[in-house]
Parts: sequence; structure tokens; C-alpha cells
Amino acid sequence: MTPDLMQAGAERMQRFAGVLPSGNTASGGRAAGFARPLVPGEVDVTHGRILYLEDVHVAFDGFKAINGLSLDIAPGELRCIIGPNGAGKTTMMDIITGKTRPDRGTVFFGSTIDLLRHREAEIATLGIGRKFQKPTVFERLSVYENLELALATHKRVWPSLRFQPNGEQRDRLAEVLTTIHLVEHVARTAGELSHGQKQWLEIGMLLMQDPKLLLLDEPVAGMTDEETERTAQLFLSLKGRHSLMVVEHDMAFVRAIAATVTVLCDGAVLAEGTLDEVQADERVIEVYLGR
Amino acid sequence: MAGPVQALSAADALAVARGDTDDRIAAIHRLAGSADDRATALLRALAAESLKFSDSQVFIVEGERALDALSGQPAALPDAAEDAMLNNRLRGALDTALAGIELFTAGPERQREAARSLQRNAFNDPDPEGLPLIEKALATGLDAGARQSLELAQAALQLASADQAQRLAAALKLGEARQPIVRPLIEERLKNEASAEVQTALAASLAAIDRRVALASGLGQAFTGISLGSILLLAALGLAITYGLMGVINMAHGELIMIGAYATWLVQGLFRQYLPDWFDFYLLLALPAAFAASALVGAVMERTVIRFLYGRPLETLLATWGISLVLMQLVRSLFGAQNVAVENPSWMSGGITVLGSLSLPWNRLIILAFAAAVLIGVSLLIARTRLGLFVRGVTQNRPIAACMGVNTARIDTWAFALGSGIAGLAGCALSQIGNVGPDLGQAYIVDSFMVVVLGGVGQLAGTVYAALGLGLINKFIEGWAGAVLAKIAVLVFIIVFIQKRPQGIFALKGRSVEA
Amino acid sequence: MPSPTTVVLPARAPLLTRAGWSAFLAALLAVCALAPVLNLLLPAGHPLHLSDYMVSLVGKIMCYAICALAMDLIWGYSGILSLGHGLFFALGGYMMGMYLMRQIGRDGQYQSELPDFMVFLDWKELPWHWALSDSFLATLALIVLVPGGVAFVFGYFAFRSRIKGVYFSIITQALTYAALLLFFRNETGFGGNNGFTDFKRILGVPIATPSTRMVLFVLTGLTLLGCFLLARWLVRSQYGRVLQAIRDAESRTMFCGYDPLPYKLSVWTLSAVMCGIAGALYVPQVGIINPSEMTPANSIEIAVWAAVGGRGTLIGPIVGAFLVNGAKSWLTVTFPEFWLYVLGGLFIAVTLFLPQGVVGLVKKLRRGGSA
Amino acid sequence: QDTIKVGVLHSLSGTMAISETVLKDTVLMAIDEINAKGGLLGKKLEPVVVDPASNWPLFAEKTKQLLTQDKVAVIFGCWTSVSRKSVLPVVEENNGLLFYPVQYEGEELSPNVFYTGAAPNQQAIPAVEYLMSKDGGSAKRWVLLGTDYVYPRTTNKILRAFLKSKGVSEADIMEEYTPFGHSDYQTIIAKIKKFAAEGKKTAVVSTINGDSNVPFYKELGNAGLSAKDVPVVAFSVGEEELRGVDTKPLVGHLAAWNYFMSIKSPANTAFVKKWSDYAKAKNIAGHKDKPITNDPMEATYIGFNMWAQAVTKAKSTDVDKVREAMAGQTFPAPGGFVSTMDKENHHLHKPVFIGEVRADGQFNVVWKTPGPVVADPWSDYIPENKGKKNVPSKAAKVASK
Amino acid sequence: MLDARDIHQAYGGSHILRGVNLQARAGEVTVVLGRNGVGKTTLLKCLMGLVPLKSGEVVFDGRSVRAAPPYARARLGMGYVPQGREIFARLTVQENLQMGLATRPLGTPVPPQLFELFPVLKQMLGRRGGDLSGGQQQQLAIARALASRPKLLILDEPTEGIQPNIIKDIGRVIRQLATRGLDGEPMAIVLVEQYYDFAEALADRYLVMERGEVIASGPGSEMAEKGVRQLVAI
Ligand SMILES: Nc1ncnc2c1ncn2[C@@H]1O[C@H](COP(=O)(O)OP(=O)(O)OP(=O)(O)O)[C@@H](O)[C@H]1O
Ligand SMILES: Nc1ncnc2c1ncn2[C@@H]1O[C@H](COP(=O)(O)OP(=O)(O)OP(=O)(O)O)[C@@H](O)[C@H]1O
Ligand SMILES: NC(N)=O
Ligand SMILES: [Mg+2]
Ligand SMILES: [Mg+2]
Repeated sequence: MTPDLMQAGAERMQRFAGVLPSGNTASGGRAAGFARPLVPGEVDVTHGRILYLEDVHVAFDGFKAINGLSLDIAPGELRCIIGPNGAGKTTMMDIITGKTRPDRGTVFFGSTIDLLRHREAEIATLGIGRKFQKPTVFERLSVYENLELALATHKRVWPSLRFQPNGEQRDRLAEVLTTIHLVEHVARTAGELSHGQKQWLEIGMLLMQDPKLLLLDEPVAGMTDEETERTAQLFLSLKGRHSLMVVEHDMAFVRAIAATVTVLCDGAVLAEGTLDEVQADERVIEVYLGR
Repeated sequence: MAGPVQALSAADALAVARGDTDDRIAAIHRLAGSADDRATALLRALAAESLKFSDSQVFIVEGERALDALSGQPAALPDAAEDAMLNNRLRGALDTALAGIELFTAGPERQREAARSLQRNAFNDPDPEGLPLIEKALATGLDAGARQSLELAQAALQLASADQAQRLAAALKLGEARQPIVRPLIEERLKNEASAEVQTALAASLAAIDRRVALASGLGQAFTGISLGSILLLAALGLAITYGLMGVINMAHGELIMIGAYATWLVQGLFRQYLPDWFDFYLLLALPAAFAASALVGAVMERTVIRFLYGRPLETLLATWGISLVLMQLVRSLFGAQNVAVENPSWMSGGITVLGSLSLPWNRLIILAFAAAVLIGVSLLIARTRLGLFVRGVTQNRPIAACMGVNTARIDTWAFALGSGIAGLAGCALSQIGNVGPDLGQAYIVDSFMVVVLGGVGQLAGTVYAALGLGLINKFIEGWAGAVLAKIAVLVFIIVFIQKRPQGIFALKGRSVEA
Repeated sequence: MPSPTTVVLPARAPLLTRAGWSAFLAALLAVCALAPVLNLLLPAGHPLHLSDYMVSLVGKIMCYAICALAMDLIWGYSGILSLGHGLFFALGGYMMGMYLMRQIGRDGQYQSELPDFMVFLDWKELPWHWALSDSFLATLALIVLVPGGVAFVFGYFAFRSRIKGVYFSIITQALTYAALLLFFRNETGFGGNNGFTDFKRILGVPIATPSTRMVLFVLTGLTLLGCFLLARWLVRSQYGRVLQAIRDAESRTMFCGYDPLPYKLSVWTLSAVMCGIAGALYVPQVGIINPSEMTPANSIEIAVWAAVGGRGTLIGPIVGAFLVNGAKSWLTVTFPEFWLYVLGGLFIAVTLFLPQGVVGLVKKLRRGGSA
Repeated sequence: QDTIKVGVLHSLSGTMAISETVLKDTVLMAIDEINAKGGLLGKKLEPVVVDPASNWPLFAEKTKQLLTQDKVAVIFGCWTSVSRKSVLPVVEENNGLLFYPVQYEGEELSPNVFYTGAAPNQQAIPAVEYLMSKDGGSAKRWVLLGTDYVYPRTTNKILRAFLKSKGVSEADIMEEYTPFGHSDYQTIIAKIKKFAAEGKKTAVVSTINGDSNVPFYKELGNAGLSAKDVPVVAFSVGEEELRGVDTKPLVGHLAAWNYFMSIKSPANTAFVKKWSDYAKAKNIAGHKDKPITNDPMEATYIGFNMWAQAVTKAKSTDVDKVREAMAGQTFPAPGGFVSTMDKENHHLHKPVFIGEVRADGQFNVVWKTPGPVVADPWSDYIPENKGKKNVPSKAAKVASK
Repeated sequence: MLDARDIHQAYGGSHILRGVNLQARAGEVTVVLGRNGVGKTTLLKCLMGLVPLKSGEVVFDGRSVRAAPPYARARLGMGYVPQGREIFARLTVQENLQMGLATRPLGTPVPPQLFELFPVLKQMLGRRGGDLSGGQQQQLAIARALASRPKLLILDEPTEGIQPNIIKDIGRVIRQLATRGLDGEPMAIVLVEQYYDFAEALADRYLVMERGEVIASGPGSEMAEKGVRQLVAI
């Protein structure tokens, strides 16, 4: 499914939102008129939600890291998540990407894909990409190889034996390399890059992967203000075609990109709204922003 | 002191010392009955294999001197004098004969032994001719333990008595025997017994014995399992430090154990040569020596090779493999390819018998306790001391630990020496139960790694569980499937277990693992 | 944004460079033409004569080299250290050995259809697992299927359970150790610790003749070269890069959408099959197969060859196998009492001074020379 | 060419070095001795020592090298049966000559090998007969205990058949095996104790391989199973193996061999002295302080001297000629008998001694066969051997042509 | 306090630092700025002795530490907060702090001020360092460096991943440490920071790096007028 289709689906959803009777219908809450054949592996966003978490709980040795978290993200949306250290932001991403199993709760990708039933690799192929808080790249491969590996293509064994990037893919590689400012470093081993360069490389890998939903854990940490701005631009250009969930502590950056901000605290949503609304919220100031 | 007239003649003495076994046994019985001091001394000497004879004379050798067996006076030993040989049959006959004598004359300790020997004979080969002797002994003021043994012996002999009452009493008495050795006796009787009453008594006794035996063998199995576990643990503890904590895949760990064992052997040799009276205490010096020797070798290894390989664990495998080859060959060159003998001090020989038939060897019990002591020491060291903390910190992040002010190189050397030293202690312990030879280490290296890994690398508690678990499983299966299948089963168990717990028993969970 | 065309992307390297191909062809020529000529056609006294002893020695080492190559595929490129590759080698060898035992026919000591060891240990008929052993074709299939099958099943469960690192190494060691004990038992029906010896024929042809030996030698050489090309092709492909990615950061690879299981399993099984084939070629050349091939130390040695030569370079393990085994053969004769010092010293020195193995040194020298 | 090369093929490293190293030195001593007398056929003997490192395929490789590269006239070597099996095809193919000095399970007879160790009937069967005798304790029940490999398995098979022929029932035989290198005998000793307690006089026949013996005997001693109760007769335990054991608790346990160091005979006194002097002179680790001789050393020594005599007789080192000259060779063995090489079967005629362990690690000979026993490598107790002649077959040679 | 002169450094072939000079005085915060990959972290590692110098001199407290290993520098009173946190993942928070006390005599307690500064650490004393959230780890790393009461504190992007209100606290603390230290003595502080506003607010002196060279430096008060923000943004 292309982003335009997603967009179309979301719009249709919006249009009919008021018209449709709410509550239970014969087809389990879903109007029969909107039924359509499901393509396996395709994300069904007809309900206007590309990601949907409800009442998720995780505890580590009794410590409740995620405590009744509910959250959803619309197709094409750029959502910022902020919250104090230890609020559970990274853990939430771990849950979405299959790294951590929640104790209970619901996590859906679109309205049909139950993420809790899939493993990490499957979730990635379904179209969820992630940038880690601590930059993780393939340290012993070159910058080029890192990007090539991330390239959206078949990820199975047989195709990988014969894979050669075609012209279009090579163009895309070149384009991303330029975007992340690593053109000069293309042949270097990724392990030798500086911290910030690794951050960029990881973002580049995510771009190559071309996922429907991008999860970005503190993408601008360690970047200069100018680069932060560039990143903001980049994300804004992705918005609409992709859905993004960005965790950041840099308020300037959040201001630059965010329409909606969700504040997490102690494993649950504390507040949600525009940045201004949130910044005005006493509780948010108390636990997070400070005076 | 001149003996009574009827006593020992030269012919008798010679008859005991040489000739056909049958004749010698007859002569032994004759002399035993004579109640003559010289005869007793002669028999004792024979049992101790310190009897020599020439064509016409028999000598008792006492250290440097020889005594004439007849007179008890010092005598010159002719060059041609031959040893009076013993075989097992003669030993048995001598045992009975001496027991008969000692029962009346010796102190309680020897009395008990003599009584036990008579009891064993009675069970083995019930011969009613022995009854009068036993009854005579029972009539005297015997040591209580000896009495119990003799009563059992008496019962065994009376089991076939013609008197039903006696048979009944015997049958009941035998129920108290805690050895399976009486089973065949009772079973045999049961087959031929006419009286129903005696039959019931026999059956009851049999059941009582069976219960005891089952209990003993169950406990015995548990003990052997724990004992094996303690040995695995000892062998693995050093590795738990050098590998578990420091991440060095130390293929020379076995050789460090071996060095500890050789150090023990050397100390033992020194004691034998210079302090023979203190021989029983050689282990007290051998322990620190073994620790020091292995620790020193470990420290040298660390300083010269290992320290250049931190962060490249797989390379340590290759280098330490090379070191192990060199160490083994070095020991071969120095001490020879063959095994060397390490004797147990007397307090580690033999064992205690519990529940009648279960004997727990001292060396195993002591090693068990020793393993526990080393374990406690190591875990305190790692968890509670600064050295332990530094070792853990340094192995996790060497440069940052250095930035905290830790002299990482020194800590590495200490830690590696410590792990090696513990391997040396294990070697000292293992020398008490098995081979000491250049290959000693090879026998333990695979098991040690399995234990450490199964427990979860870096998890001391896991190592303990793994060692004891493997020991118990191994011995339990060995009980009914044999040693070979047991070993295979244990290996298969490890493979399957790791499927369930891919990080060992005590796997760390959470993010800290990946960090 | 600058136009993408200005970006120079690194070109994919060819399978072999021109020099590489020449070297490869030279090796091919040496194995297929030179060796047979020098061995069979030159008279024994000729200075260039290649002795039978050398033929069997080199033949044997080439089998080891295949193992080292297989080890490098999974260890060097995929980060999976197997301490159980001796098992696959032995399994391949046993499959071949069974066939060779059957080829003895009634020429054994007891003139029985049964192999000798079965006769004197009182077997009355061939056990079921010998059923296919009289067919050469079936044997060829089993040489691939048995080690491959064992590896596949074992690997499937192990990789599915996400067993990694030393945990994996240790269970492979447990596996080969268990197999060793199993094969040791006479009841298992593989001749106990003596294994199989005294082969007489292969495909009806007497086995102990120079020409049969030469055929086996050439076959082994071709297999080695073939395995090398195959391995080279694999590691150059995207597949090889995914393997390396899994090696370096498995979870990151998963978040890129690659499921590590099929990758690991396929390379693991392939590596086992290569070892099995090496074992099958080894047995007729050395004339014996027994459980000692499954001792943990033997498997560790395979890893040692790869490390000495240089891990993560395909030529390295081959060099390593030749170097270590050649040294061993030579030293056990020239310094029978001291050779372990030399060999042990070699291992230590390589790790300390040549972290990239011997091949790494050569590369460094070459780079140093050109710089 | 002014030397005759003699191959020495004993493991000097690896697991078998424990046993084999000393055999290498025995050969070297014998070579020195002959050379001191001027050598053979006017040439000096030159040893070619190699280390097959307890690695069986390496044994084959080394043999090939010795025969084809070094062109040795004869090889003295091997200990384990598997090493011999590995070497055999190479020796046969190249028509070499191997002297094998260790007791083994039989079931083999190669024209290219001379077996100077015992066949089962020269060791195992007499030992069991002794234990059945009154002096041996009239054992009625039997534990056949061994390391799990071919020699113990075959020996025990022969013994089982033998015991059966003597009227021992299946229920009175217990057979147990342990893996190589087994070091924990607690369970097995408990089992033996139980088995022994359940019936008549029990004896243990041990074919436990070298390395496991120390733990076995230590456990035996500590468990209080004395020789009086349950005697153990061993076939692989000699003076060298007991070196590593505290023998005091083991007094009275038995071993069966064709030679003991304690045998009193002028030949043996000379042999022991020769060895002691040699060990001191060559600074042989272990033996320089405590020289020890044992059965395989004697077998090596006999074999070597017989070969030297045969060469002298044949006036050549040619294998076929030496083989012929070997038939019927005699040599005054250190064991005190005159050893004779059988005219046909390539084995020695050997007396069998039963020794009891003494407190000093030596053996008291408590019984011996009246005279030398002729080897029966194809034991009659194995049904398939019925009618098989104890003559090396040429089948092997024919097939490889 | 610290005087690094003409430092050159190279990884393998590539020249990373070219003649960098840096002084840090007690009571002052010296801020190092520069884009990604210009060599800031490398410079700090040179100061700590984690990477060897190609040439140049480092003088601390009046004596040359050019050849001293990192632990010796730590014992002389240099504290380091590395980039990327680098806490001891499998040690507990408590043990991490004790590692920080390595240069102090056995039994020295963790300065209680640290827990006032980072209350979350107090709650999590028994948790493994690696299980903490990213920001918590960063706080731990700072606390760990302070535990030994160093004379010179080297911080490599200490605000990375930390929530805003704690960043403000950290800012206050750095200021306070510079002037008063943990126990009254003024401390020298070297701070690498990407967060410009934060850096500017703290800087007593600043250094801007570009491709391994210092391209600008001066007192912190002049940063705005010299257009340092633009310099970093090139
Ligand atoms: N495996 C674990 N064991 C114990 N506690 C854990 C584990 N994983 C996470 N936690 C705790 O869960 C809480 C949430 O952590 P998480 O990393 O999700 O926070 P975060 O919101 O990403 O914080 P930050 O902004 O600092 O990155 C923290 O208090 C952390 O200490
Ligand atoms: N181990 C290494 N080997 C080779 N080059 C390296 C190594 N570490 C860093 N570099 C290179 O040195 C240069 C400086 O790196 P450094 O980490 O000092 O940058 P930095 O200024 O701290 O950047 P950032 O702001 O991204 O942290 C970078 O180009 C980097 O690629
Ligand atoms: N021949 C033997 N003892 O293996
Ligand atoms: Mg986080
Ligand atoms: Mg940096």
C-alpha cells in the first residue's frame, strides 16, 4: 500500500466518521459497507489508526515500567513523545517492535495486525522501522554496506544470494548518503564514525528501509543545533507519507516538528495536546520541564 | 621369655611360613588354638608380611632387626632368607585365627575389629564349628560393639540349628543386621524352613533388611551425586573467575589444575623425605603451595599473553590452547609422562559406615567440605570485596574502569592469578581421588566449561547449581543405565536444557545484558 | 541538495580478481595435472618425483582445509563458533566407511558377509542403519544428508531458541562428545573405538594403489577449490553481508527485517555438509575412521586452523590448515619430544603478533610494501 | 648405507604418552645395547623416533613415512589396538614389519606383525582359572568390569563363554563398562558391593584402561572392599600404573601378566639393572629416581632381541627373510623363561604369572603356569573362530593387489 | 589546573587532532564546541589518556601526565563523564558509584549531595546500571565521576538524553561545582556540549573546533558577540 492510498483511506475514514452509526453492528463494529479484501501483510488503516496501543502493562521484577499505557497514531502523523527519564518511552518502543513482550495489553498495527503475535523481523518487514536511543549500526561493515542492508527488498535467504541493487536503488542510496552527510565516509567502517555520525547513519538506514511507521528514539541527541534543524526539516518532509513517532528531550526540536505531543510519565500518558498546551500543564512542568 | 613346653616348634613355624596353602592353613589353625604368645606373634608377623624363613629357621623382621620366631631373641638374618608369601586365602584364614585370639586379649578397638571379622566370616561361610569360640567370647566381658557383631555372627551360625527356638531367635536377631550380606543366608533358610513361625520371622527380617538397604542405597546415590557435584564445582570455580568474570576462554584451565596437583605431589615428596613424622599433615602445606604455584603460572600467563587479548575472547581460546600444550609437555619433560603417586594422608583414607552398608569415604567427605569452603570464600570475595567489585567492573568496561582510577592491569593480573590459584586448589583436592599425570587437566576441562556455561556465564550461584545438578543427574542415571549412557544422557540434558534457558540457569534478563 | 549523480558508490567487487583467478587456475592445474604426473609418471628416484607419502599427506591436509573453510564460514563470517564440527566430519567419514566396509565383502578375516568386528562381537545380521551401505549412490547421498540432517535439526532448535555465543559453542561440544561416547559403544554398531579399518576396495577398485590414491587426491583438491569458490560467492553476496550483520548485531539485523534463523541455519547446515564431504574424502585416504575424530579437542583444532590462518578471509583457513598440520607432520618426526613446545608457541605467537592470522600478516606486509 | 634404521612408533604426547613413552626408551636402550656390541650385520642401528601423539590417523601417516621415506627395517610400536588397526593396512601394503608389545584381544593375525604381548588365553583365562581355584578364593560370582572399548568387550566376551563352559550361570555374571577417562567409580563400587553381598564369593575381572585405574583403586580402597572380600584381578594394571596409587589399601588385589618386575631370576635382575642404569644415564624423568619395569617393556625387549637374532640369522633385514628367520626364535626372557616365537602364529609362547599387589607397589607372584602357554589369537571361545587356524592369512595381501 | 599544548592525534592513518591547545582553570567552565566528528571526544580521551598522543604535552596540576595511564590521572584528581554514558551495565547503581570511589580509601561513603542532585539514583540503588533508562544512566555517569570529588571534571555531552528540568539542575550544579566544588574547593571543568544555549550560559571560556583544529576561542562572555553559534553551524 502506498502512502497515498493510506492517506486516501484515512480521509475516507474521516469523512464517514460522522455518518456511520456507532456501536456494535452485525459485523462486529465494522460497517459491512467498508469491508474490503485484506491483503495479507498489508496494513489496514481504514479506521484511521496506524498504531494502536491499549492498556499495556510491563513490569520488570515488580517495577512497573509501563502501566496501563494507551496511545494511538494516525497514518501520516508526526507524533512527539516526551516525558521524564524512565517514563517508559524506550520500553514502549521495545514493545511495539517486539523486543519486549508486555504482560498484558493490546498492540495493533493498523486494525488487523496484532503486533504481539509477530517477531522482531516480521514486524520490521511489516513496515515499522526504528532508531535506537543509543546509535546501533553494523560496526564492522562499511557505511555503504550498512545502508544497502537496510534497503527495502526481500529479506529472505534465496533472494539475498542474487541481490544486486538496481539503478533506482543505487540512486536512492546516493540520495540518502547525501542527506545524512556521509558521502565522504561511504567506504569507512561504521565503527570508526563519531557518535553523531552514527546517529545520522542510523537515520539513513531507516530511510533506506522506507517503513510506514518510523520510531525514533532521541534522534538529535548529540547533534549541533544546526543539524537538529536539518533533522527537523527531514522529518517534516517525511510526515504525511510516513507516520513518525519521535521521542526527544530537546524542546526546540519538538517545537519545530510537532503538531501533537504526548507526555508519558510513570508508564502512562500524563498529558496530550499541542506543545503549547502541554508546556502550560502544571503537572508536566512539575515532573518534566521544570520552572 | 621362654614359652611353655607344648608351644611352638620349628616344624610348626616352618609349616606356617612355607609350603602348600592347605597345609599352611591347617598349621595356622593349629597354632591359633595353642594360645601361645610366640605362636601369636608369629601369626601376627605373617599377617603383617614381616616373616622370613630359611631352610631351618623362621624370622620375624622388625624394622632393621630380625628375631628368631621360636625364641624371640635377635638373630642374624641369612642372605638366603625368603619372604613368607601370603595370598588372599591365607589372609582370610589368618584373619579368623587372629580374631579368635584377639577377642579375648586385645583392647576394645581391636576387639570390635576382630568381632567384625568373625561376623563377616560367619555370614560369608557359616560354619557351625565356629560357634563354641563365639559363645565363649560372648560369655566374657566384651566391648558392646563387639558383642553386637558377635551376636549377629552367632545368629548366622544358629540359623541352621536343629532347635526351632534357636532358629527363631536367630531369625529375629538377623533382622537387626543392616548389611545385605545376610540376605542370601536368610533366603536360603527360608527355602528349607519347615516351621511357619520361623518363616514369618525370617520374612520380617528380610523385609527389614531390604528397607534398610533401599534407604542406604538411595542415600548413597544422593551422596555420590553430591560428591561428584562438589568435584565438578571445585574444578569449575577457578574457571568461573577466569572465564565467567574475565571472559578469557581459558583452555589451559585444566593445566592449572594439573599444576596444583603436581605441587601437592612435590610437597608430599618433601614431607616424605624431610618430615616423615609429619607426613599426615602435608596437605596443610600442599594447599597453599598448590594455590601459589598455579597462581604464579596464571599471573605469568596473564602478564605475558592474556593481557594483550582482552576484548578478543576467541583469540584467548587459541592462545591458551597453545599454552596448555606447552604446559603439558613441560610437565612431561620435567616429571615424566607417567602418573605420579599422591598418597592420601591417613585421615583421608577409608571411610565411615552409616546405615550398615553405606560407606562414605573420608576423602570425598572432606573434599565436599573443602569445595563448600572454597565456594564461600570465592563468593564473598567477588560479591563483598573491593577486589571483586573491581574485577567485575574492569571486565565489563576496561577503559572506563581505568578512568575511575582502577589500575586495570594490576586487577587483571590479580584476578587471573586468583582464578588460577583456585584451579590449583582444585588440583590439590583432585590429587586425593584420582590420577596425577600430565593429562590430568584434559579430563576436567570440558566438564568445567559445561558447568560454568550451564550455570550462566558470570553467575557463581549458577555454577553451583549446575555442578550439583549435573552430579546428581549423572549418578542417578548411572545407577540404572550404566556409566556410559549416563554420561551421554547428561550431555543430551545439557543440550536440551540450554534450549529452554539459552543463557544458562541464572540468565541475566533485561537490557543490561545487551549493554 | 546536491545531485545524487555526484556520489560515487563503491562498486561490487568481482568474485575473484584477475590475479585471484590466475592463482586459482594455477592451483587447479597443480592438483589435476601436475601432481598426478609428478607422482605417477616420474620414477621414484627422480628429484621431482612426488612421493606417495606426500600425496597422502597433502590429500589428508586438503580434507582438513575443507573443514577449516567450513569453520570460517560459520565462525569468521557468521560469528558462530562451533566446537562440534568434528562430529560432521566424522559422520561423513562413517558413511563412507560403512560403504568401504561392505566393499570388503568376504575378504575379511572371517570370510563373512558381515564386517569383521560384527562377527567377533556376535552380530548375526546387519543392523538397520547399515541398510543402504552397500550402494555407492546411497552412500553419496548419505554423506550429504546425514551430517546435513543432524546439523539442520540441531541448528533449527538451537537457533530458534536463540542460543548464541559460548552457549552455542558448548552445546555443540556436548553434542560431539555425546556422539563420541555413543559411537564408542560396541552396541551402536560402528565398530566401537576401533571404528573401521582395513578397507580393500572402492567401487570395486583396489583402494591401496597409487592410481586410486591419485584419483582421490584430485577429487579432494577439486572439492577444496570448489568449496572455496562457493564460499567466496556466498560471502560476497548480500547473503554474506547479512551473515556478518547478524554476527555483529543480531538484534539490529532483526529490526532491519531479516529473520536470522534461516540465514544461520542455512550457513550452519552448509558448513556441516562441507565437513561431512571432507570426512568422506578423508576416510579412504587415511584408511581409518573411528570415534576419536569426535573428541572435543579435534573440533577445537579445526577452529585453531582457521584462527591461525586468519578468520574472515577465506584463504586464511586453508593456509592455516596446511601450516598447522604440515608443521605437526614435520615436527613430530624432527622433534618428537619437543614439537608441542613449538606448536604451542606458534599458537601463542600468532594470537599475539598476528591478530589477523598469517594471511593478515601477508596483507599487512603487502600494504606496507606498497605504501 | 652403513646403518640399519629402526622405527619407533610410540606416542610421546597425548593420552597414551603415560604408557607408551617408556617403551620408546626401552627400544632405545636395546638399540644402544646392540650397537655397543657392534651392531647388526656389521652396521650400526639407527633409531627413527616419531611421535604419533595418541592420534590414530597420525599413526598410519607416521608408519607410511617410516616405511616409505625413512625405509626402516622394522617398526616397534603401538599400544592401543586401535592404533595397531590403523597401522596395519599400511604395514601390509608396504610389506613392513611391526612388533606389537601389548596384551590385546586377539582376533587378528597379520603376516607383517609379531605380537609379543599376550593373547587372551595367555592372560585372561589363566587369571580366571586361578580365581576359581581354591587358592584363588574359589570365586563363584563374577564382575566383568571394563572401559568401554574393543579390548575389554572382546576379552569379556571370551571370558563369559569360558565361565559358561565352567558352569557359571548368567545370573552370577555382572558386566559393567565405563567411558574412557572415567574418574568417578563411586556408583560402580557400590554396585559391586551390592552384587557381592547378594551371593557367594565374588571376584572382579578388571579390564579398566590405564587412566581410570587410579580413581578406581582409590575408591576401592576407601570403600573398604579389601582383596579378602572381593579380589580384583586386572589385565591392564602393572607396576607403571601402580606408580600413581597408594597401594597400601590394595594389598592382595591381583594382576595377571607374563612378567613382573619382582620376578626373581638372574635374567630379570640383569634386565632391571640395565634399565635402571640406562634411565639414570639418560636422565629419564620419573625413572631416574624410581626405575620400574613392566610387562610391555619386557615384551618390547624380547621382541627387539628376537628381531636382532633373526636378522643375524637371515643375514639380511629383508622383511620376508626376517619373517622366516623369526619362526622358532628363542630368547632368555627377563621373566625367567626361555621365550619362543611360535613357528606359525607370530605370537610368543609365554608363561602366565598371577601377582598380588604388595604395599610397595610391586607384585608377589602367587601363581604361575607350569610352562609357557601357546597363544590362541583366534580364541575358541568365540564361535566364529571354530576351525580357524592360528596362521596369518595372506588374504589381506591378495585383496590389495 | 590543566594545560594541554599542541596536541596531535591520529587513528591509524587519519589525522584527527592537529595542534589543539586547551587550558582549564579551577573555578572556570571551559566549553568545547564543534560539529559532529570534529574531534571533541578524541580530545577529551587524550586528556584522560585513553588514546595515545602523537605529540604534544598535557600538564595537570603542575606536572606532566603525558605518559601517565588513565588510572594515574584519575588518582591525581581528574574525573571523566564519557560520551554515551558507558556505565557498568551489570553492576548495580550502588556498585557503579563505588567504582567511582576507586581512588578513595576503602569505606569512603558516596557524597550525599549526589543523591540530592539525582534523587532517582537513590531509589534505584539496587538496580543494574544497564537496566536504567538512557537519561537515568547519564545521571549515574555524572554522579559516578563526582563521587571521587575530582579537581578537574571532564564532561562529554552530559545533557544528552536528559529531561529538561534535570538539565537545568545540571547546569546549576556545574556552575556551583566550578565555584565551590563538592566541598568548597573550586573545580576546573571541561565541558563538551552541542546544546548551544546551555553551553553559552555556562561558559567561562570557550573553544570551537573544526576538523581537529581550534578555530576560535575566548572568554565565554564574548560568545554571542563573536557569533560562535554561527561558527558551529557552518
Ligand atoms: N530490564 C529492566 N529491568 C529493570 N528495570 C527496567 C528494565 N528496563 C527498563 N527498566 C526501567 O523502566 C523504566 C522505563 O525505562 P525506559 O528506558 O523506557 O525510559 P525512557 O522513558 O526511555 O527514559 P529516557 O528518557 O531516560 O530514555 C526505567 O525506570 C528503567 O529503569
Ligand atoms: N576508533 C576510531 N578509529 C578511526 N577513526 C575514529 C575512531 N574514533 C573516531 N574516529 C574518527 O575521528 C573523528 C573525530 O571523532 P570524535 O568522536 O572525536 O568526534 P566528536 O567531535 O566527538 O563528534 P560527535 O559530536 O559526533 O561526538 C571522526 O571523524 C571519527 O570518524
Ligand atoms: N590392546 C589394548 N590393551 O588395547
Ligand atoms: Mg529512553
Ligand atoms: Mg563526541
